[in-house]
Amino acid sequence: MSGQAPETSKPLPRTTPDSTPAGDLPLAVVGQPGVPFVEIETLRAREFIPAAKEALSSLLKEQAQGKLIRPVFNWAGRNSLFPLHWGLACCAIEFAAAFGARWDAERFGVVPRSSPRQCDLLIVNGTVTWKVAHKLIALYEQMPEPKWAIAMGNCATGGGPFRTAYSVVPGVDKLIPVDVYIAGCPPRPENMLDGILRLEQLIKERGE
Amino acid sequence: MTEMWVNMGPQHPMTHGLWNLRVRIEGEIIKDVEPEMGYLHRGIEKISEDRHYNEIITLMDRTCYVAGLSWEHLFIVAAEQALHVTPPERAEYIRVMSAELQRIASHLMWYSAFVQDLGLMTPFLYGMRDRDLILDLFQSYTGGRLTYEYMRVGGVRSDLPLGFTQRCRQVVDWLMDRFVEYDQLCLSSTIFHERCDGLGVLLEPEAVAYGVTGPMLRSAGSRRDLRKDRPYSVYDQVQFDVATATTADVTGRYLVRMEEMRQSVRIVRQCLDWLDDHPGPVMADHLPRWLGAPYAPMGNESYLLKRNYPTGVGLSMIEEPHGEAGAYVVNDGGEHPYRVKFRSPVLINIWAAKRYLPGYRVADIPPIMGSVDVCVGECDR
Amino acid sequence: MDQEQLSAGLSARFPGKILGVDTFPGTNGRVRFDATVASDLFRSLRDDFHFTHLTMVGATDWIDHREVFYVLWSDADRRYLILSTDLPAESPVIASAVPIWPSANAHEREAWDLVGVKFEGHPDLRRIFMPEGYAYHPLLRSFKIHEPEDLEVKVRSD
Amino acid sequence: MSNVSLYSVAYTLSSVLLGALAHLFPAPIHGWLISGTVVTALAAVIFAAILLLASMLNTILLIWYERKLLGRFMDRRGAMHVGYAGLLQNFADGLKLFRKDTVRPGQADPLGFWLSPTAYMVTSLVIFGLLPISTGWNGGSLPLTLLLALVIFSFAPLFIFLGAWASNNKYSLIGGMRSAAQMIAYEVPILLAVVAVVVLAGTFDLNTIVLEQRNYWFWAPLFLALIVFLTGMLAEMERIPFDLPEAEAELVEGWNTEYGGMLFAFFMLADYLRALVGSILVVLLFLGGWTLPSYVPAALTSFPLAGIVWFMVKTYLVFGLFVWVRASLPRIRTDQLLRLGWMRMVPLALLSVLLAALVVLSHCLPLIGCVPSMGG
Amino acid sequence: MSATPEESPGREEKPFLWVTRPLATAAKQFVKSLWRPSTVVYPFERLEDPKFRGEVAVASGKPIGVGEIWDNYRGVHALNINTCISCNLCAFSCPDVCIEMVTVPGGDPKHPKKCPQIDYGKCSFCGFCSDACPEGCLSMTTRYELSVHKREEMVYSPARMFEVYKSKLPMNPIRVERPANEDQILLDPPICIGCNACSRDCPTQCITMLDIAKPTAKPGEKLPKRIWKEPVINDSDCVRCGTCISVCPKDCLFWGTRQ
Repeated sequence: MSGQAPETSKPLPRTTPDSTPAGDLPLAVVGQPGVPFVEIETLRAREFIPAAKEALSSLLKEQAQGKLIRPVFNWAGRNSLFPLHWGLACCAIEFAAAFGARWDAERFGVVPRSSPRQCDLLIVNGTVTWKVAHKLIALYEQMPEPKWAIAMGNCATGGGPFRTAYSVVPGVDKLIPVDVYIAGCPPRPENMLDGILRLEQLIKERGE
Repeated sequence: MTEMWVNMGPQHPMTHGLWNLRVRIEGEIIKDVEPEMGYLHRGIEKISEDRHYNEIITLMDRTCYVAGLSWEHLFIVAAEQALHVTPPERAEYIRVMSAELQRIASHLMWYSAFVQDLGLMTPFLYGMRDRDLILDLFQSYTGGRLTYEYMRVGGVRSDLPLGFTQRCRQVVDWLMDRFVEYDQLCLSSTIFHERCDGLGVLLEPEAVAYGVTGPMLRSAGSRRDLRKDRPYSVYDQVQFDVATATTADVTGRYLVRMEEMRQSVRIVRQCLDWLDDHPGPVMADHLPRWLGAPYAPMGNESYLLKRNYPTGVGLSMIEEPHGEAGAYVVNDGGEHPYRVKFRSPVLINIWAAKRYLPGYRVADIPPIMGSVDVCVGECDR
Repeated sequence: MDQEQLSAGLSARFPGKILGVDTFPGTNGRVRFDATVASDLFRSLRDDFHFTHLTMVGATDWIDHREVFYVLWSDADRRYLILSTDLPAESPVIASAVPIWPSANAHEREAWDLVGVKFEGHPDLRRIFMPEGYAYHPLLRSFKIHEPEDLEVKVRSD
Repeated sequence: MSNVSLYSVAYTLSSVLLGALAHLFPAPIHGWLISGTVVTALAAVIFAAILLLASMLNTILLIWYERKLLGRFMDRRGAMHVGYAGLLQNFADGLKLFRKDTVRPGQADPLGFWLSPTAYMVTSLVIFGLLPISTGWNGGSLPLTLLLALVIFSFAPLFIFLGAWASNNKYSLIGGMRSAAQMIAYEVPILLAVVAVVVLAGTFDLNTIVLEQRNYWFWAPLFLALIVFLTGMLAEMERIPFDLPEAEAELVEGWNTEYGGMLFAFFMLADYLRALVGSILVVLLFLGGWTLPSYVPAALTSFPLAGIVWFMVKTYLVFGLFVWVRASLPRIRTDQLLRLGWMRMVPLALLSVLLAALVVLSHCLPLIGCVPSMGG
Repeated sequence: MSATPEESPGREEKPFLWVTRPLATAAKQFVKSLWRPSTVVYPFERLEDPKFRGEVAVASGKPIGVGEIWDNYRGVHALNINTCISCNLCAFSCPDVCIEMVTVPGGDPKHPKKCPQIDYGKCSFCGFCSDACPEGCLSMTTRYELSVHKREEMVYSPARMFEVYKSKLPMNPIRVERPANEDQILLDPPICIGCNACSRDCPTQCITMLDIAKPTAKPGEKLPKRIWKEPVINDSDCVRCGTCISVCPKDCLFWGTRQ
């Protein structure tokens, strides 16, 4: 089901210090004050990124090898970025405002879709807590290749004002690969549009 | 048809934020719901214990990101009570005006989200467009669009800029016309009534028992409004009516919020008139050195020991756009508050979903939850 | 009903269990009571004194003891009332207010989650904000917040 | 009115192509290549290709049109930076979706998952081939074209349900079930409204129905039927206010939640193709097809391909009506749609059938007994 | 018991197809926005452009102005390195601890000149630093575009903020209100050993060490070991940065009000 983290059935290796509460507590328990209680290993980010790269490169080899075709697909890809319709926190309000009448992000072909299957851009617009980190990664994995991620606002970039809190992921780049960071707390809608334009520039430069 | 549990959230267009509504459905009928919160728990109460009073204000804007100034007001009232500080009257008027403008902005945000839940696409953009005008006003005197950092213990950051009152009057006049348009798009449409009448009914005794407050309670006929019942700041100086409805359903909540926006415009106009006539200071005469965050929050150990500042406990309950918000600030005489506890109206209003959701259809969840006006930031804190 | 009447009425009903009624600006006072009579006191406040709304339940960790406070609202008086009681830090247990005011449900779960106060008789005392199985009560003073630079986060290999 | 028909264009192209090709080959093959059978076969292929191209281009143009129009209703601009005024935006979207990975969820049923978008797309295309756009500009002109088109039109919920069930997602399943359930709400009123038209025209052949409107367009006597047909078409196309199967607010993306990449593009294109077909049907049945009223100056109707031009203008205007409705009305619930269909639209449609009969009778009153000769 | 959907008080039968009013309202807006919707075509037009600075025009069909309010926006900081006095106030007042004082060329070896370096990945744009700056050298401009490819590019060094300053963007003109009677730095004379640390480190050089009379020792009493000087603070020059308090080895300086 969309929006649901996959069930982690098998126990995964723990990498926590000795002060872990003993016994067979559930997976989420490991950790002590200051140490995240969700292990990144369980999130499969490690295996995921090389696999994704491989898939992407093979895709490009097969489909868009010609010098004529690749720029066309590149043009198409960068001009039609569908972000995931997902509001996390404060930045989501500015994210919504950017789709409002005054800024109208649809001018650039940016149309939010609710299902991750139809998206190619994950805009992390707000504070990511350890409780939602699983779901974030699951959503990112559910998006088909090629895909990009934008960390919008300071909470997504590095935890923001809440980075000292016990429940907040200090930067979403610990969980997923991020292409563009947007500073601001929250960023103005113009700033967000600027980030999207910068991502388009980046895609153009990379020639993906 | 067998029963099944459906997870609506944390990524779901209905939730407008990070929370999860587990729904047990049989066919299209809701049998049971289980709200799950905490996906946006950012430990604001814990961080506050490590910050100066004025620095907590930056957190308040982010606690409720659609009603930042209301939450600043909430905290400031409690902190001033705990710290025994009295602000000048002009600052109080500015605060009330800001809070009422913020109420309009928050209700416009609610309107946008709510009509989107109904499938109405156009008013969403109208609501966001008109809300931007209020945010422009905020930007003109606070410097921020969404996070204002405007109120301070003992006053406000700066006085209003020249010509502000004139501009503000223009904007609220224009908004009054827009409210008519909103009603035309919603109330005049039969489909709106078909979708909203008689949905999510929560009658008054139950609403009281479940702790539901704000427009949800007033839509059930209760006249409970803290601005009238227990006036804080200068709410006893301004005239306004409490908006109520009798239907206790989604339409009733819509009507209450629309009327509240009109009443807020009324309050804003009174405040603007007062502010025009009464120039004066907007910051208290004297504050303890360590209270002002911009003013070098410094001191060494022996200074802290030497200082003998009175302790106190502050409790403030204010009528926030979503309901009754509360702050409980314990001042143990230190530079940081010893404990800050907030009451979020949204948490309780969502909690009561166990009462008002079962029996309706899956298609009714978005309008009902939309009429609750969810702001997860303040719910999870 | 003003503060004196309330104080007198409560003291008459619960002799020796009301430890004091402090004045608190803007409210009917702050009643300090003995936690052993919590359930009866709540019932009496709701039925005899018409405090129909329970607005807030919270807890404070004072290291040597934990304080639980309740904020009540009376529609008749249009005033708040603060209840406060001290629990020992070793076993912070108090009777739940859910049977009297259903709205206490979420508040008490929050107090259990963040401060670790147990409410006996609560129908569903689980964590509300932190994930189930989290080992700490973060709002205790002994739980120190950290700088994120200290975090041992396994960054992806890329 | 020009005499060029779609088939004659295809046939000419085919014979020219084959004639040029035949010169490269020796006599026996040369003779076979320019024989009637081969030319006809290639003409059919070219014919289909032209239809496909035209329908796809029109669909993409329709999406652009809707985006721009919706933008204006919402006080904003819509797509404008990709190509002139955003005209290339939908091509970019399509190419991007073509390049994207097509993911099938692990527990989805492969056959249903792949089949349903394809079948959805193909059925929509088939109807497009059946509809006349101007005199001679249609694929097949059968005596019962209208019925056939409506039958194929109503296949879609089955494929939606198939795809929704196959993708093994609760939201999809609910969306698919809603799609199947709401079908019974709108099919009956639509058919009754069509019956009113048929009574007036006396035929099921779309060409003839258009020609029967030479004196007056059918919307004038059959205004009620037009309303019923428009409402039913909105439900048939699953557009707001009847887009319950993909109700975004409660079911994430409805039945296409699990579809991404090219399959999603198929669904999207077929959706708009169906919208185009629906608008065309409205124009054909009620708005006089490619004809213009007789008081219109002849200069407006005499230029080449004038029929097609006016036809497209009418179609886009009708679609603009759908967009207008989408911009201003909220979504309704399944049970309300059923109530609307059976309690309001069916009586209205029956009334309009009665009206149509009365109109026919009023024509025939002077000469009783000539009713059978009214039909074309 | 909560009422069931059927018996709710607000339910009444209404004609179903009555949808003309919303259709008319949408059409009205359509006609209004045909000529000019209220969209700002962002990369080509900006809200801070002069043409949007006129009246507050709010309807579509007119330019969407935000009035003369733009300059108050809190964006990227501009730093005038030349007037910075290294008082640390900005770093102290930052609630998010995103300001680090880094050494810049221009100071003498004993007192290196330190200017703020801001990490915009942490900054919450609250404006506390520019409010606190006593010299007005750190202020916030209206620049808001801050998207980068790499996290490290978000750290703005003093030199980079000086470039922002030199680009002459509109500065934040808000006058921040301070309490009329601010606390001053007071001295607890018996503890002072006259070590000169405060005077040495004072960024505004407003502390002078003045001789004081040396008391005569009574028989049997040992005089405390101190240099017989005492700091005297010139209140009009003092920026109340508290550097002296933090360097004082004996904690004899403190905040207070002079009676």
